[in-house]
Order: sequence, then structure tokens, then C-alpha cells
Amino acid sequence: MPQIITEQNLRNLIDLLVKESKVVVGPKQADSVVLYQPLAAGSELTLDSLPRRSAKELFFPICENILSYQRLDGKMQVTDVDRSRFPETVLIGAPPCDAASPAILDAVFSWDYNDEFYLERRRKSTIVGIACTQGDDACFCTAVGLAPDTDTGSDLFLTPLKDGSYACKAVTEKGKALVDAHARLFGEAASADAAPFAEQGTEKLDLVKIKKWLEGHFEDPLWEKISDICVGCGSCAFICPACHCFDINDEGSTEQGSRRKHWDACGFSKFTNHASGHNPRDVQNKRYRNRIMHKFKYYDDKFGRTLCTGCGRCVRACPVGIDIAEILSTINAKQD
Amino acid sequence: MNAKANKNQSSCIEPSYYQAVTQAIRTQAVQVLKDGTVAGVVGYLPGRRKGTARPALITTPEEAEKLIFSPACVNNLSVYLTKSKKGVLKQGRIGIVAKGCDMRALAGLMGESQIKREDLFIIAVDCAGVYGSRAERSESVTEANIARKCHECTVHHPEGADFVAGAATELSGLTPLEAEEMARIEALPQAERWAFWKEHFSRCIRCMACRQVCPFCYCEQCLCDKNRPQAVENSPRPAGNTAWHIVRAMHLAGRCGGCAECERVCPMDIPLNLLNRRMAKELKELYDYEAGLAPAEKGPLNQYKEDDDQSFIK
Amino acid sequence: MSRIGVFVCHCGENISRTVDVEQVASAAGEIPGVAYACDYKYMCSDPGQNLLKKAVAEHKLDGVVVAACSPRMHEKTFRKAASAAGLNPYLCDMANIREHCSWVHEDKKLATAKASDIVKLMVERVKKGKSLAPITVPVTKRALVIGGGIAGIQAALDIADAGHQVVLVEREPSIGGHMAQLSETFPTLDCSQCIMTPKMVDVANHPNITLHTYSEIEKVEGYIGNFQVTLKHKARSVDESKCTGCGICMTKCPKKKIPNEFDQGHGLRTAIYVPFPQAVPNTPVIDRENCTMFQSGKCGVCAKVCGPGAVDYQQEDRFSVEAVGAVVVATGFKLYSIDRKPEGSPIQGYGEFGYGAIPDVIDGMTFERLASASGPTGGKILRPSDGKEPKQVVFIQCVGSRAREKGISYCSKVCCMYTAKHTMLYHHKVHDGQAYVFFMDARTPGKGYDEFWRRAVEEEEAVYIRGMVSRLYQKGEKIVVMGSDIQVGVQVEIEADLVVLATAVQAQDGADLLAQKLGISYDKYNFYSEAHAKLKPVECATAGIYLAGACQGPKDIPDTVSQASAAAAKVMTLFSKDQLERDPVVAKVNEKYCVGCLACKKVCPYGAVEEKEIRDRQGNLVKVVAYVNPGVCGGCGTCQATCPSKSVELDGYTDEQIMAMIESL
Amino acid sequence: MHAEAKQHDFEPKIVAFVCTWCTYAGADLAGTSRMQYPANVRVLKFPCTGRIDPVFILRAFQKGADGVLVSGCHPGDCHYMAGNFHARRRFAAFRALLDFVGVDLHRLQFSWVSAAEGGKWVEVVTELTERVRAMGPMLEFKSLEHEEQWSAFQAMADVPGVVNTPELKEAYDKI
Repeated sequence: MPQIITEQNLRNLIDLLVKESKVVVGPKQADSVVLYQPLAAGSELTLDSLPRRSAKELFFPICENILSYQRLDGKMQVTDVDRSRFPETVLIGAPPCDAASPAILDAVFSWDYNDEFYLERRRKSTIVGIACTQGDDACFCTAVGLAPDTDTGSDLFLTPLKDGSYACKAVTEKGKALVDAHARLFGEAASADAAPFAEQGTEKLDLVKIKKWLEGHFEDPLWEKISDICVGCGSCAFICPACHCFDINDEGSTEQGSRRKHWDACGFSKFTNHASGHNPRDVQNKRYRNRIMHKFKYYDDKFGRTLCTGCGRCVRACPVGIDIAEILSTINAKQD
Repeated sequence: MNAKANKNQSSCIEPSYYQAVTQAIRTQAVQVLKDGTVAGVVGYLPGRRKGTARPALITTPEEAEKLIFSPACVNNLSVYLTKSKKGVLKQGRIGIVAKGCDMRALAGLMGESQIKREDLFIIAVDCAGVYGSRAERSESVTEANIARKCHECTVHHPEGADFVAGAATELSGLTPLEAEEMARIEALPQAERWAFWKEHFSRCIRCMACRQVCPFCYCEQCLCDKNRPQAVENSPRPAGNTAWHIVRAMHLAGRCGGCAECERVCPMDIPLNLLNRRMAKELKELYDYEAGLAPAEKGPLNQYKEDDDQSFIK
Repeated sequence: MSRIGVFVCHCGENISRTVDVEQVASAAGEIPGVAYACDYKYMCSDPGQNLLKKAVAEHKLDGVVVAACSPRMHEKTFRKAASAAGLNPYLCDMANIREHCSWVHEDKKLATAKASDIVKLMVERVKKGKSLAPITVPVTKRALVIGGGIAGIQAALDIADAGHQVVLVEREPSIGGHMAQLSETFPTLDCSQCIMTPKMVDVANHPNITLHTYSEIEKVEGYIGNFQVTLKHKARSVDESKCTGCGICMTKCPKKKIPNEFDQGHGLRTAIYVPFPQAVPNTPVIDRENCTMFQSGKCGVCAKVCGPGAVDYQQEDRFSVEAVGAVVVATGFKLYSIDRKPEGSPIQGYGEFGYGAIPDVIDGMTFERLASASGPTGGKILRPSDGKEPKQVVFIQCVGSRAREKGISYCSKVCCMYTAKHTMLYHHKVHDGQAYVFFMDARTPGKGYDEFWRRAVEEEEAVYIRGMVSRLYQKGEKIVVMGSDIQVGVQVEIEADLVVLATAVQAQDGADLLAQKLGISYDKYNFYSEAHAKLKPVECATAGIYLAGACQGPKDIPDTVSQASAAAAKVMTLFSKDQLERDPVVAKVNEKYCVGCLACKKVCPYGAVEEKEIRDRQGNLVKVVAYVNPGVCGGCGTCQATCPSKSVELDGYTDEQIMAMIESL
Repeated sequence: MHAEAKQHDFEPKIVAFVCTWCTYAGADLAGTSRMQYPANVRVLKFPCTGRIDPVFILRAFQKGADGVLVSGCHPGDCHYMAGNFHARRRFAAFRALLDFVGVDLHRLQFSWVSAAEGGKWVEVVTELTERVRAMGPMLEFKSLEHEEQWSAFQAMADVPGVVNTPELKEAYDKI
């Protein structure tokens, strides 16, 4: 029989981890939204809705300093970030569509350049994923090859059971270590009846076929058709578990300031604006095309993975109702 | 204000009302496309998901048959006249479906020389209300799922359009949520007001959805994207976020028509329209000005009177 | 990296007494981008300026900050020096560590810290500064003179004599102003009209002067070299082109008992009238409020008797636009009245003098008319109430002037002298009369002035009593004047037949409104402000507008004439070139980013913003943007603060400069 | 008239945005009249209050000002005719906005000080300085400057100049 943890013990586990000076991050209510945030106690964990932002910010913060500078005695002093001081972190309560994202992003952050900011946070984190029971008509994880019960990316994976407790599966050594260290909170399952998983609104997509179509259709009337209503905001990219573009800005004065890395989005008109004033993606549909291309072709070309977990956040958040699942279905259905 | 204000009020807006508006829009859009009055119509099409809708530019009578008006038709389509649809205007007159609140933006844009009345064919919606942000998409609209802005709507029955679709029956007895919330915040001690906004602004991720959907944020170079000099920090940190939202509210003061799109699209649920409404209230009190009721040559912040209030100046 | 030079001035000890200038210089040397910093005793002196010039060359400086006095004092000096050293003058700025620091703080530590901060601010400003080149604009060599008193007449004649066209505008029916009303003038006692009227005639006959009387300024647009002034020609009801000035209309007019303003209400005139016999032009005007024809429609005598048919009852106010390059403002003064003032007025009347209700308490100008040979009494001093010759006359000085409790704290400057003159005129005309003068001090700075005053006291037997009058009242035919003689320390009571008040000189009614039309500044008494009290006493802060006479502050005739000639000289200087170089602090539009909302156009006080169409190579309209006419732009920058995208920028005050300054705080 | 050199626990930073024609000249007059006022104020000169963008005020607070003064010509006195009238409306609106987001308006003073009002300049500056001194530092914007989103996990090294990536070290040494 697999191990289980009751909901109360899951909350107790959080309390214990907090006591151990670990940073525990999980879905938490903040005004009207649920966000991944550090939990001060197990009672703060909210498991009844998908957080508005993905869990990627745990490794890839919205904004972080990457160095600071100050003029001291006439000489510029540069101070690096002491990454050894990044805290040990446990992410609890991430559904598969969020838990899977670091596994996808590891590739790009350790490719031609090892992004130690990302990687150090990854090394110091343990992900406790949880099977999803709350899908809606915007969800399409199954369409992109995941499922409500996929444990990809999780170190420890929880499956909600009908009796309210969770079946536990240690996916990695990190996960096993977490269970072993707090063994008394885990017990034997009385029954292994899993709660029903979330329903999905879309059919399974042929990602290979889609990629193939994209390869041949950099120029296509489709782009203008689907994206001419895009207003060029970054909400889809910012709440996406897989989008990982960032910008670097120096902020401050000539005397002191910080160099900051923060989220950026290919939907922004200035994203590809050259210093010369030339902008190769001069209209919105070229920018939107890049979003699709990057997710379903370029990233696959480079890293062999699709840059989408089907969480449906962009579908829900798009101010003008652009529906990526619908677009993928359209491409999937194309014959040429 | 509303010459033909409909006094019949109810507690639920039935789907039949939306169907009637839809039918009227379709008929009118088909006609103006067929007779060549317009080169295209900006309207709404249904979304893939049940009970959703999205903006669309259609150019053929066939497509016009698919136009809808439903409680999900929340967007202020006037944003397309200054941004991505700018090109369309050059090919001729364009039709636009507009609710009363959207028409205030159209009036404002005319006053700011961004569009000309003669370039538009306005298909106005006599509007009973639309869904609130993330509201339950049930078929009928009630106080439970109507948008916050619709609670205090004063422009259900738009005037000055080329065509008005439908006849709205307003929901009765709606609580003025925004006014109450604004009064609540105004009554807070100053430090708590700061804490309230700090909490909200800190959550901001600078996705710029608020800016991008705003009909009045049509600058080609946003002050807040500039880095020489940098007036507002680019990075999504509490400091820059606060500055951004203050600057945004200031730039919209006296211009914002109150469509509340900024607030609707905010993925972080920041109550941005409160800021806009607060500024509108101030300008109404000080200068008796309300934005967007008619195209105005000058807004309240680009005109003056010699005896304007200066009680705050020593 | 910039190479800024910082020069810290001691200003003798004016700065160095409270600011450690060496420390300021050494701190300035530490500011990034500062290549050279030093301190010097007098930066504005020749050696100081040479030091700056040398340093620019030696240290290859690309910007200069002079930490010294106010830029209002010496900015031009140092910009000129920087320019001579090959630097763009707009890359030279002043850090005001004197007026804004050393003179207002005593704590040396705090003052030094502040001075260093001020220097830093200005260094940041210069670092982000741009080279600017002066803007040239054409000059319309035609001047407008507002006011036809002695100031306006003198300025107009001088400019006209230099060969330039002059438009002279006077709101009364005749030029002449207050000087035409005077009897004799101090300190020489020559007859005012004898010296004034020839000048008036010169104006009328000058080929370069166009005279508009009974006219006012309606609107002023444009800028130095290029003003468009709208004049309102009030309906005279007499066609100037037809009238021969024969005067028959006046002799036949049945309405004959209207108090004549020119005689301070003591003489009489007709409804169709010229203010005084020597009026220029000698064309009458109908006083419509007193004319039977206008009031009841029945009369028409003047029209009937007028041979050339010049009388025109239908005439309406007419407007004309004059293009001029410079404006001389010479609108003069009015006299304070002791009457009760409206509720809340900052200026008070004199209840203790009866609020002007006692007929034999008159002001100095009325006395002038009584003493004038052309006045209502033919030059005899007769008191208004009963026409008797007064034997005891009390003159009271400083009525309203230097009287803070009455709301005016300044000295009216001319009263001491004209009162002395009045006592003499009185003594000459009423040999057995006695003049008493209550005075605070006798202020007689001027050539021959003190001698004149002494003559009044010593030879003309005026009794000067140092002290104030606390009250006066009518008692039978007499006026009891109660005052104190502070020199002797006794109360004085004089039963006078006539009391003459030397009332204060005030700015003209409507002076503030005219200033607002012209865009010039004025002080709290509505006297017009010069650009600099000492060094630019004739210029207004608004370029192309000059001041002459008492509109700027109380002045006597010699000073007025001097200033009028000075203003004329300034106008001639402006007219000496075909093109004028203007300060390049003007707004420019970034056409790439301007979206043509035209908010800038809506707020521009100068109407400098125009719409400009941007077209592609095929001639298709791409967009409409704003365009700022640099010749019209006044440089206020309201457009930039209004522009949401900052697509219009004011040179010399760019956002980059200001933000850099704020960052450095 | 001699100001006492009092020691205060807190010396506020006051930033004044003034127009060059009236208030700057008024401050000059205070100088030529040798009036005394607190040394806390730093003056930024503008051609006109019409040029003063509300963003500047915001920026000044962000960059550490404890109090801000905006001063220009009295209505009707504007050298540019109407700049101060436009500014008056703009600042009336901006004040309301700042108030609504919870900024204490006692830290923001507007005034008309003419070229003739050296005394008023002294009065306004002294009053604002003393009021803000009593209020203490303006912490709201300043503390925001140091706040991060939670995920940033502030981890700057304690010792300035610590550079612990070889690439950065190499790049830094080249400067």
C-alpha cells in the first residue's frame, strides 16, 4: 500500500518546515486572488483554486537584483548577490501544470549560460505536486501531453483521495528525503480510491503535426487572423508557467543603483525594438506568432520539449479572449 | 440625462434581451457592409468556451451574420481605433459596436483628435449590463454576476449613435459598489489608505494589460517605457509599480470615460477603476467636468478659469 | 563622461563669510564628470572671467558651473565668458550660493553643505545640457507707445525722430496727460503748458507718428519683434477726418454745465467737448452719458451747426490691428483720493479728513488747476466752496503715502517738491496769505531741489510744521486742522480757509488688466515691474516691452522724460537689426512619437503650436503631429508638462536635466 | 533676527520647484534683504510652474524628499500669461490623487510667491520645514524603494565590493 498524508498532517508538515527555517511556498489567498506565496503556517494553504500566477516565480522571480553598485571614495564598487544565502524552499500544492514547468525551464537556464540565479534556487527547492481535481473549460494539459495526475517535475506527488487525505509518491530522492525526515506525519492508506481528476475542455493535440505545420508557415494568413485583436499586453506571458523571457535594467543614479532582471514579454511592442529604431516584429501579429512559434516549435527544436503545460491561464486572462487552445486545435486540424 | 430612460426595471436580465440586441446588430452590420457605408465593423464574435466572446474585425456581410452581443461582450472596442486597427480607418469608414461606456471613450478620442466622427458608423447598444470579471457565465445577468461598473451606470441608453440596437431594461436596486468602496477608502486614515494601495500595487506584475486595453493609452512612446530619463522604474517592484499606477491615473484624469477595462483585465485584481473614479469625482467637483459625455474641445486639465479653486495654495 | 568645470566665487566675503568655499570647490571636484574645480575671490571680475576662460581651454571643459550669485545677476556675464572661451553659452550655468545660501543662512556648516548640494544640482543639469543656438526672428520696425502723457510723448518723439514708425495710443480724447494739467513746474517754475504743448503739437505733426486718441488696448498677441496689437477705437461720435476743429459745436451745445475732468471737476464743459483748449487732436468728442441726443434722442444741435458734417451719432467702437515690434508702456498714474474705500479694500480712505466731503479740502492737482492761468479761476487762488480768496492755507503732506495703516507704504516722491511749489505759487498770488505745511521729512534729492525747498521756507515764508494732522473738520467757514508739532512737542490747531492734501501717487485704474493683456508683471500696488531694479530699470521681463514714467512707480517729470528716452533708446537698439536673436529656450516636438492629441496646442499661452501633417514619400498622410513655432514659443514649458508621452520638450529644461537634478538630491 | 543654531534630531530634506520669474526672484529678494530661513531647502528652477510635471514631485518623494514645495507667480502675474493657471488645475488634481493613495498632503505645499515677496518665501519655506521636521521622515516612498516582490529573496552580500562570480570579477577588474 502507498503512503498517505492527511490534510491536517499536510498543514502540520508546513508548520514543521517553517520551524526548520525553510521557506514554504504554496497557494495562499491575497485579497481576491490566490497566489503562490510564502506560508507562515499550514493553515494558510489554499488548495481550492489554481493560483493566478504560476509557480515559476519561485525560481525565476518577477524581479530580482543581480548586482548593485555604489561609488565609494571615488571608485565604483560592485556588489554581487550572495546566492549561497538563497533559502531552502519547499513548494507545496502545485498542480501538474505548474509542477512541470521547472522541468521544462531547466533546459534553457542551463544551456549556453548557466543562470546561477535560477539554478541555485532550483537546487535548493523541493516541489510537492498535487494531482488536479479542479479543471475548467480553459484547461488543456492533456492536449499538450500532460495530465491532471502527471508527476513530472514533482519531487513528491500527492494524489487526493476520496476520504480527503492524499496518497504520496516520492518521485525523486529529494521527495523521499522530505518524507523520511517527517515520517511520523505519513501513514498507510486505508483505501486508495483517488478523487476524480479534473475534466479537460479540449481533445488531445498532435504536437508533432503542429510543429510540422509551424515549420512551413512562418508566413501565413492565420497569424493575422488570430492575433489582430491582440492588444499587446504581457498578461499571457507573465502568468504563464513556461514563458521565461526577461529584461535587464540598471536602475538608480550614477552614484548607486542596482542591475535588475525582470520578466519581459514578446507581446510588448518594444520587445524587439532595436537601438537603431528598427523593429523586426513591427506589428502585433508577428509578436503573437512568436509566442506560438516559441512554445511549439523553437523550444522543441532546441530542447526537445513543448513550452506549454496547458494550464489555461492565458486563455482565462487574455483581455481580448485570445484562446491558445483554440488556435492549436485550428492548426491541428489543418491538412496542408 | 437619458431622454428615453426606461423605467421598467427588473432583477434579472433575460437571454432574450441579448438575443434581440444581437439580431439588431447583425441586421445593421450586414446592411452597412453591403451598401458600402463602412469598410469593416468592429464587433464581438462568440469564443470557443461557452458563454465567452471576443472582439473581431469583420469585413464581409457573411461574417456579420455571426456577430453577437452577450453579457460576455465586455471589451471596449474603441481601443482598436487607436491601436491595432488604426490601419482600417484609412480604408474608409468603420462600424463599431459600442456600449454607453464605450461611447464615452469615442467622444474623448474625438476631442483628442484621434478619430473623426465622420469616419465612424456607431452601432450603439442600449445596454443592460455585462458580466463582471470572472463572474459566473450563466445565461442571464443578475446582481451576482453583473460587472461592478454596471452597478452605477448612467449611460445605459447611449445618445449620438448612428444606430441603436435593442432596448435595455436595467437591473433594479443595484448596490453602488464602487462608490461605497471609494467612500470607504476615503474614510480610512491616511496610513491605512497607503497600506491598502501598497498591498495592491505590490502585487502588480507590470503586464501592462491596463495600459494596453485603455482607449486613452494611445501614446506611441509611453512615458513609463522611457529610460532616458527614467521617470518611472521599469521593473515590477513595489516602488516602480506605485509610481506607474499614480502616473497612469494622473494621465487619465479628466479623460477616462469609466469603461473600467483596466480593472477588468488586471490579472492581479487591482481595483484600478477606483483611482480613475476618484479623479473623475474630483474634476467634477472642482471644475464641473465629466469626461466623454460629448466630444469636448478641451479637457479639464488643459483649460482653466481665472477663478479656479486655489484654496490649497498658500 | 562630461568634463565640467566648477568655479566657486567668494564674492569678496559675501559668500565666503558663511560658506566654506574651499570645501565646496573640493567637494565639487569629487562629483563624477567634474574635471576641474576651484574657488576665486571675484569670479565676475576680469581676472575671474579670465580664469574661467583659461580653465575651459586648459582642461578641455565641456560645461561650466559658476557657483556665485543669482543667475539673474550674472548669468549673462558668465555665459559670455564661456562663449568667448569657445563653449556653448547654454552649457554654462550658475549655482546660486549667495542669494539662496550665504545671505540667508548663518550656520557655516549647514550653509556649506547646502552650497555643495546646489553646485551638485547644477553640475547634473549642465551634464545633461545641450548646446543651443539662438533663434533668429524678423523684427517689425514699428513701435507701439501706450499712453500720451509726457512719457509716451517723449518716447514716441524719440523713436520717430530716429526714423521709425510709431503708433501712439491714448485712452483720453487728447494727449497731454497729467503734465498738461499742471500750472508751473518745479524747480524752475516754468509754465507746464508752455513746455508741454509744443511737444504735443510735434506729435500731431510728426510724419512717423500715428496718433490714436480715445483708444485702448484690446488684445496683445505675438512676441518681441512681432506683436499684433488689437486697438479699440472708442466711438468719438465725431469723424476725425472731417472735423476742422472750428469749435462751433461746443459753443452751440446746450448742455453746458458738466464738470470738466481736466479741471478736476471745478470748471465746466459742454457735452461735445475737447478737454482743454490746446488739446491734440483738437477734435471734440461727445460725452454720450451727458448728451441730450444720446439720452433722449432730441437735440442734434451740434450736427446741425457742423459745417463739414463731422458729427456722427451712429459711430460705433472700431477695432484695428497694428503690427509692431516693440511696445513702450507709459500709462502714468492716478492720485489717491481720501474717499471711503470699498469693503475689504487693502487701501483705506481718511475718515479723519472727512472722506473728501469737505469742499475746501482739495488735492494737489486741484490746486494746480486753481493756480493755472488756463484753469477754472483764471489763475486766481479762490476756494471752491464760496470763491473767496483763502488767507490761511494748510498743506498736508504724505496723505496716503508712507502710511502703512492706510495700505500704502511707499513714498510718492513728488509731493515734497510740489507742495513747496504750491506754497510759493500761493505766496506769489496771495501776498497777505499764510501757508502752513505739515510734513514728516522734506525729501528733495534732485538737481536744484533742495535749494528750491529752502527758498519756499526761507524766502516765501511758508511755515513748515514737522508733524502729522490727526483730524480736520469744518467749523463755520473755516476748517479746523488739528495736528502736532513734534519738534516743539505741542499740539497745533489752525483755522484754515483751504486745505491742500498731497495725496499719494497710485497706479492707474486697470493697470493690472493692461499688464495681463501684455503679459508683464506688476507689484502689489499694480505698478509695473522692471526686469531688474538697477540694471534693467526700463525693460520688462517680457521681451520687447519697455516701461516709461510713473506706471512703473512715482516719478517726477525729469525722471519720466529720462526714462522715456531710455525706453526709446532700447526700442531703437532692437530696431537696429533686421533680425533678432532670441533665447533658444523653446519647445520642440519629437515627431516620431507625437500622436497628435494636441493637448499642447490647447494649453499653449502663445498659440505657438500648430498642426503639421506628416506624409510619406507618396504623399499619403501618415499622421498629424504638433509643431511648435520657435518664433512664437515663449518657453514656458506648459506643453511638456501636459504632453502625456513627453513628445514635446523644452530646450534648456529637458526632462533628462530635471530628472538628473532630482536624482542627485 | 539671528537664527539660533538649534540642533534637531531630524533635518528634513525639502525640495522646492519654483518658477524663475516670481518665486526664484522672491527667494533672491529674501537673500538681498538678508532674511534668514532654514537651510533644508534645495531649489530647482523652472521657467514656469506650467513646466512642472507632477512626475517630478513623485520622483522627488521617491528619491528621498521629506517635503516638496511648488511655488510660482500669483494668478495673473505669470510671465507666460497662463502657465500658472494650468499648473493650478494640474496640481489640484494631483493632490487629490496623492491623498487618495495615502500620501500625507502636509508634506506637499503649493504657494504663490511673487518677486516682491521675499518675506513670504521665508515664511513658506520655514513653515514647511518646521512642519515636516515635526512630522519626521517621509517613509512611505523611501521604504518602497527597498521593498521587493517576495520571490526576489533579498540576498545582497553584506560587504560592498564582494564579487563572487569569476566572469563579473574579470569584467569588473577591466574597468
